[in-house]
Amino acid sequence: MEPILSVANLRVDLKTPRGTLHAVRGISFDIAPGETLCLVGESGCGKSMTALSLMGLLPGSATRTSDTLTFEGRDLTRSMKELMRLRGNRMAMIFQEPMTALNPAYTIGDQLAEVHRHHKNSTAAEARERAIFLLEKVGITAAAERLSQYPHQLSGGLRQRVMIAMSLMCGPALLIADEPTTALDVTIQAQILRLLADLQRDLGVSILLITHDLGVVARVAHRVAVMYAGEIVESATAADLFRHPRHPYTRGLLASIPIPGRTPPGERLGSIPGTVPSLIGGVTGCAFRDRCGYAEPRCAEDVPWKSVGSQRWRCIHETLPAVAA
Amino acid sequence: MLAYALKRLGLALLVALTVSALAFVALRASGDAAIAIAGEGARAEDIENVRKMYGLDRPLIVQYGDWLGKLARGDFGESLFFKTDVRPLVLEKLPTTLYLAFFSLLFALVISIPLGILAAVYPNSWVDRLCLSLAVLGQAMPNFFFALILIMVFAVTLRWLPVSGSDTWAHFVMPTIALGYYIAPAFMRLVRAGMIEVLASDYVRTARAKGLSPRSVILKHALRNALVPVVALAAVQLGFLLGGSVVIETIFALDGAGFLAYQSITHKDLPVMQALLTMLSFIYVGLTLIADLINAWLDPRIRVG
Amino acid sequence: MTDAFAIVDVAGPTSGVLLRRRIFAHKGLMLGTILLALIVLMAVLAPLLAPHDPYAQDLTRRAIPPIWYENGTWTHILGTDNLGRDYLSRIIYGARISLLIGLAVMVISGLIGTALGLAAGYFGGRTDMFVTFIVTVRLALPLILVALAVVALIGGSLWVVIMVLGLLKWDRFAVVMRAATQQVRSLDYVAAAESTGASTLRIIVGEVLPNVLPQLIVVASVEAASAILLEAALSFLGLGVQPPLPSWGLMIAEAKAYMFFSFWLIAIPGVALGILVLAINMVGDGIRDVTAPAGRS
Amino acid sequence: MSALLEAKEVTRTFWVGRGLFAKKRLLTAVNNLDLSLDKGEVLGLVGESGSGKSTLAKLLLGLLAPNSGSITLAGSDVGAMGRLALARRIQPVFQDPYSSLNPRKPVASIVALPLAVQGVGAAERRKRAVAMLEKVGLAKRHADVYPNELSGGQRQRVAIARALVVEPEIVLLDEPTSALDVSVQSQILNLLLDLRRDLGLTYVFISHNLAVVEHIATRVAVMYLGRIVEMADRETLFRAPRHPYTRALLESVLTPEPGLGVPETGLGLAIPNPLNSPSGCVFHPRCEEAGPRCKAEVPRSLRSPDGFVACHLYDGGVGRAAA
Amino acid sequence: GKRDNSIRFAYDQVAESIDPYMNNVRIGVILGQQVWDTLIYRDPKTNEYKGQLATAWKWIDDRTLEVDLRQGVKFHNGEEFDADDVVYTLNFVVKPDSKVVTQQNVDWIERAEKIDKYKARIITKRPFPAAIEYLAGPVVIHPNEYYEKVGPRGMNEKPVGSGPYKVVEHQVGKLVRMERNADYFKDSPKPQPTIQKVEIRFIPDRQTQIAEIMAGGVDMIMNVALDQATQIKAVPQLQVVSGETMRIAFLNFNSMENTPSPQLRDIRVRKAILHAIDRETMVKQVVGEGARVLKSQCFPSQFGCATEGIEQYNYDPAKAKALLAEAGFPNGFDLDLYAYRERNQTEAMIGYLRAVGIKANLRFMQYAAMRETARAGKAAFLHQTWGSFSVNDVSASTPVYYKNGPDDLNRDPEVIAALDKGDSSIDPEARKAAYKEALARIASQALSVPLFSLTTYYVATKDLNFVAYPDEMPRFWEMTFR
Ligand code: HEM
Ligand SMILES: Nc1ncnc2c1ncn2[C@@H]1O[C@H](COP(=O)(O)OP(=O)(O)OP(=O)(O)O)[C@@H](O)[C@H]1O
Ligand SMILES: Nc1ncnc2c1ncn2[C@@H]1O[C@H](COP(=O)(O)OP(=O)(O)OP(=O)(O)O)[C@@H](O)[C@H]1O
Ligand SMILES: [Mg+2]
Ligand SMILES: [Mg+2]
Repeated sequence: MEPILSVANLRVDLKTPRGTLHAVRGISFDIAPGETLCLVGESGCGKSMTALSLMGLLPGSATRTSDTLTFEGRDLTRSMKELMRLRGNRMAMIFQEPMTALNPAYTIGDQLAEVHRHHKNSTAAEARERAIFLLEKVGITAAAERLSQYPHQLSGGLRQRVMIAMSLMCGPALLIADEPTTALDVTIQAQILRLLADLQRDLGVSILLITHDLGVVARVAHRVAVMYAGEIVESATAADLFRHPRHPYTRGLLASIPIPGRTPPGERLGSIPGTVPSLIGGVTGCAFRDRCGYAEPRCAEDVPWKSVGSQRWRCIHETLPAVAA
Repeated sequence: MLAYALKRLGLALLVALTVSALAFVALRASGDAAIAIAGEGARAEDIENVRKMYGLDRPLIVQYGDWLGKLARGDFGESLFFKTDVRPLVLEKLPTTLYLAFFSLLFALVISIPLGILAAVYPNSWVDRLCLSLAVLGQAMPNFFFALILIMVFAVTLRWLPVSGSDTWAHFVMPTIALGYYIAPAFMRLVRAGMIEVLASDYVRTARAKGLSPRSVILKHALRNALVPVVALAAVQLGFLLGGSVVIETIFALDGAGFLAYQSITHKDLPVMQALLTMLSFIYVGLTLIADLINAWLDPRIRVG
Repeated sequence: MTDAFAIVDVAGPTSGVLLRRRIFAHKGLMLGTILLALIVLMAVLAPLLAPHDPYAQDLTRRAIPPIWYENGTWTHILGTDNLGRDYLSRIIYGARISLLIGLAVMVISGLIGTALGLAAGYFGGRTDMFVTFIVTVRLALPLILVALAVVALIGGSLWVVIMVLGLLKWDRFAVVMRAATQQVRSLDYVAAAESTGASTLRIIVGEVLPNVLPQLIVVASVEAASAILLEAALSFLGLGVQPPLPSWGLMIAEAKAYMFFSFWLIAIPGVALGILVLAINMVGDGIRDVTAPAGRS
Repeated sequence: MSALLEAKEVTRTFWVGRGLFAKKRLLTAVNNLDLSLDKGEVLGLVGESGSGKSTLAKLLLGLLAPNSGSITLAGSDVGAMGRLALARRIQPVFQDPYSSLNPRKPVASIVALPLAVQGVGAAERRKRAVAMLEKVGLAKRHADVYPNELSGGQRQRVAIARALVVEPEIVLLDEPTSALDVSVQSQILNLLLDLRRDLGLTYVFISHNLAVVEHIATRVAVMYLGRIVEMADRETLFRAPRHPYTRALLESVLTPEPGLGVPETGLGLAIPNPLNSPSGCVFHPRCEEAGPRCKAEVPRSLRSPDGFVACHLYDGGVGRAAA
Repeated sequence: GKRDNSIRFAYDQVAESIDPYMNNVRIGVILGQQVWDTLIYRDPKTNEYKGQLATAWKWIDDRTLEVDLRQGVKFHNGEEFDADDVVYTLNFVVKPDSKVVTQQNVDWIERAEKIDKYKARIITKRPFPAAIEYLAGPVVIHPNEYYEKVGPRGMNEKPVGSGPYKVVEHQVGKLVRMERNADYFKDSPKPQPTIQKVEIRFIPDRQTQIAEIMAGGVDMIMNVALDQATQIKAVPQLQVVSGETMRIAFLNFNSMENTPSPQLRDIRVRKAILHAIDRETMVKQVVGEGARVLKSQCFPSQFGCATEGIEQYNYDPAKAKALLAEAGFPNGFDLDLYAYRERNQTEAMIGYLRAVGIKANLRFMQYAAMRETARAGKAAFLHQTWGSFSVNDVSASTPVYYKNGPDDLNRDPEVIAALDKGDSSIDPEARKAAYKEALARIASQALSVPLFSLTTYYVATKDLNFVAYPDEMPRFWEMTFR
């Protein structure tokens, strides 16, 4: 099947007082229709920048380059006008902070209807009808009354549902969700994630889900791309990744979270020593090598992609030697 | 809502009461009103008479109580200098000052909001630089200096505008500019800072993600939120303008409350001073109330809890 | 984890270096600082720099125009005033007065306002209500009017003007410090300091004050500039500093009588005052910019 | 055995004003809450955001005074104890390492602050602070840098060093790792475990991450809207949760096991609002098993050997068939 | 302007009331003379007394003045002028309850009596030769019926007099509009007015006034300072007219025991001050054309004002310094100098004093405040001016400050005795001698620094015809456009 979104060699550079920050350093991935791709990685590794660059919402200090950036066959880099017609319409985005992502000055009805009226040239009544339909769809009761409420009158979970409804107003083909549940309580997180999964099944949208929570990834992703320091270091189906993490970083991550039932309580957890490298200035070779127990001088050179089936990772080792960190 | 209104009214009263008490004590303490009342050429016994007649020999607190009592009946006393009732005097002059303050504010807003928005939308661009330069330069020039230069250019040299007076709108043009230009920079900065902050906010990003036009993002989603602190400042500034128009009113011979205040100060006309201070404080509190209401309309978080 | 694996300069420049870099890159701040430094220098070195006694009058040499006019003379580079005093010398000495006023008013009002603001922001509750109330009362009192009234009643002089302005102009300090303190108060390091058992004073001085300092400096600069302008306004109405003191504001006030015919008399102190206020504002803005966490984005 | 730290029937309320026109309303952040902590324990405190965990922490630290009830440390009342004495025995570590360190002070003087307050001399202070920094895994050179030059994990180490420098008995950790990345989180958790072993510390560990709590805690208390609804030993609680909320919470935990999908928690949408606490059992609007009694009656705390549960299910049933 | 035969006049003070008895500012005097008439008129050119509302007057005894009144005069509201108006007005203003502001102008009157419809008598409290002078100045006559009805307050709001101009609009604190009184009685010594309308606007800032006249917004202003006047002469469409006035300027000391500046008790210090100030240069440079250096403490034309045989102090800073050093102040000293007008002159004097080491701090205030301070003994050094109410007799000037009155800050018994003799004598020569004695004593004891007479500058549009009089009174009724 044609991928709905195709990204090749995407780079995002940011100008900062300290120098140019290479937030995203040449990543490539595709998303197929109806697929959920999870982008996982630690804070600051460039996940949000990737998402924003797809939407054309990068901050002014950022520049984006890519070999390919196509959505539904259209080149996203060609014209800003076209992009503005697509976003909110064919591709929509949900943000991390439901508390601040809605405009406090307008009712949620206004904000829901606005996007529909803008893209679909609909009447107020049509937009309202669609808003009610979607609010009910995301599990909000008494939807018609909610329309006249203001964001601050809703709890975080409800606001995130409103955000989801808003993203669906025009029936998008791709939903980009940047850490949509991080700010929410575990019980609410489960509800929201389930809602997203259900919606995807019903509506067939593709989802690019960004998270740092491996638990979330395991439960909702079809495919996973692990990012480290602006690069994708490993990508695989969720099942493959958790069963056979190939990249030392992926392994380190998985070892450092306590898994109930598997990690003995009170025992030391696995950990990755050191800290994430600065993304300012050029990096050659493997960015993880200064924290990696398997590092060799070769790591400073160009590191090739390895693959087994659909699983791909970028490391000099085919399989990891038995030396532990 | 009612509770709120009552609370604000109570606050306004309390503030006005405190202001008037402060003014009363300070003014009485700093000069002998009896001598001022007795006037030119009064002898010691005349002054003593006056003191008895006006009750100035009583304790200060009794005098203040007396004054308040009269105030409650809308009686501000009699002007020592003009020998007329204070209330009509003040009420007659106040509108001129209110117009002046209002138009100055309007002028300041009309130039500062668009410039502030432009500066925020194109940070570090030439517009931004221009705005910042204007802001800094504007605040550096004393407004009386500016006023004199306006007179020199527009009234004396070009003869486009009348120098002084308060009869037609043309008389208000230069005072409005002289007073308004001085407060505009503060608004410009605030609009700029507010817009920059709001433009970086999540909900503006949401609005952009919805594919809305930049115009609608800026004017609908951003501006409304950025205006909240501007409105609050406007109230404070309007209060400031009411008091601060003394200099401008003097220069342009605008016959308003500011000048009346100046006269009453130099003539030790205590009742007028007091009435003006009390009224201005009341107006100030009223303005902050209005600002609160406007902000409540702008920002529903304030309006509906 | 040996150095061979080091990727790039991970740490980057330290924050101190960055701050210095930001300071030097900030044109406004640099220009403002230089201007201000020059004026301060001029004030400090006035006796050395001034070509004449600023008070020495010569009624036969009145209102000589500055050197760039046709009949200017090198003995009086900026000409003389209406009493035949050397204008350049008066401008140089005037810097002292204006700076003194700015500084003294700033210190007095800064102490009052900061104390109130810190107390309100830190203690909250009733203290906050009380401070908010007196700030409202203060704001409800029209500053210029009250200053005029007081000066008129007790007589104008340099110290009266300074005291009156100092005792009236603390409102902005209080408001800004209150907000800044509230914000810092809610941060965990204050709670952490509290849980060490530190005294309130220690917390305010050691934890809160250093963190509200940038805002304090900005307000202080704005207030100093505005005090200088206010003095000028009071002097303009004849109720400020008294002659023969060469305050720039007073010089403008006295020169205004000559503005239509001897424009330089008003222009020179006007421009001097403008430059001083400009410099102070530029320094204040610059400090705001370079200390703002993200800088200007 | 008498508890080291004990809270009895503690209630703390706040007046909150919402909006200009609304009246101030009373918010009960901690409601008639009982808690005890034994020496050497790690008490995990879990609950959703707004359930009063941090407020409870501040009460225990003496930063807030309870409206009613008592908090005692080794038998003496915390409120009467005096700040300095209390500070020597119980110290906090907060969630956000970015806001918990004074950005205007070098690390050594941040860590030395508790000592300075206790009146320790400058040289001694620095020596002990540097030693403590080394103990939490920071290099000597870190002593003189400012917090903004440190990473999140390093900062949290500084915060921990500050808490431990006066050698307290109890360390109160309010979500110490939730702002950190998982790879850093594991470093901090390991450090905490090591320190506890080496120094014989007692922890109160607040978190909303159940996996972490299960890993570190010896006993767990579950909070909901200002109350502790269940408290039990770790094994008991995770093996056999009794309160419906605890069960829902456990079900919501997403372990990294692919293929399981997202569980259905059975919790409704009635998000708890502390300003508008439901009557009876505060959890009843979201509870699948609630009955009429839950709406009417506040459940008692039923003691069990290692804790208690507050639910009508275990105290005579919820009334007639669930609504 | 010329086009509509009107004059727009700007002034920098407001009258607290237009009723001439209820204000003490010059603009009030100016208005008073346009709107009202007095019993007697003094020709400003010849100083000769003429009948205005009175046709004749004579002293019946040394306390009773009988006046014959003019017939057929009408007030602006149509009320007829007769003895009732005179009697009512004078009896009203002498009552303490009336709270007349210009006390000193009327407190010599005991009462007035009506003899018949056109004859009245004025009884003074004591023999008062200057009565005619006052009746020719500030003592205007109100219409009794109207005044009784509306009182001073109504008179202020809607003034009614019998003068050449009638007030058609009065906006308090802002402006007064007047129109020519077409029915002004033909026999008045004031000529029939020709200017149709006069608008008096209140513009507080002198600079704004100058801007207005340059921009053509007003037709006439006065009290322009020398420097500006000199410069305005270059403006083609304007004319500058100046004239000496009777107003004298002087520095006054408090040399009494409780003086706040004890240095001034030392005669050498006072003499030093006299020597320190270059009055000649000041007159030339900052006072103005027509002004003169005073040789004694009075206006030279005043009866009894001796200038010969009075000790003179020339400008001699070296001597001043020497005197100061002799007095024990080789490094000078600080003192406060109080002033209320002609600020540039005060400043020039501060400059001179500074040059000999005396640091004078300017305390600039409103006149009333300054006088209060002086009377309370809190001011020791004052820059005063005195206009003698245009009364051409030393009794109206020197005694005010030196005859043990409230304003006397020296209380020198010899001066007091001599002045008293001068004031109460009837013989002109005896008076002259007594005044000279007083003035000589004031000079030899250095009790004052007589400075100079003052000049008033008027600026007006070029095509206005007018004359500047020593009494600082613009007479609109005799002005015309060329
Ligand atoms: C028609 C004759 C006059 C009347 C009715 C009169 C009345 C007054 C009045 C109303 C004032 C108040 C203040 C002022 O305008 O200066 C006054 C005060 C004074 N007048 Fe006159 N005046 C007359 C002429 C003069 C003249 C010709 C002089 C001096 C040349 C003079 C010298 C003064 C002085 C020194 C004061 C003290 C108050 C002040 O200057 O503010 N007066 N007299
Ligand atoms: N506006 C900006 N200016 C400068 N640098 C930025 C900006 N926004 C992000 N960065 C930097 O770009 C890098 C990538 O940021 P990004 O937000 O994509 O990370 P992320 O993976 O989404 O992290 P998180 O999980 O914390 O959201 C980071 O190092 C961040 O510090
Ligand atoms: N100072 C305060 N003033 C008013 N309300 C407060 C205050 N402190 C806490 N609250 C309220 O008390 C309730 C409990 O807050 P608390 O911070 O203890 O919750 P929490 O369980 O720590 O939540 P989180 O997981 O989000 O940290 C919340 O509703 C909060 O809004
Ligand atoms: Mg992100
Ligand atoms: Mg918390």
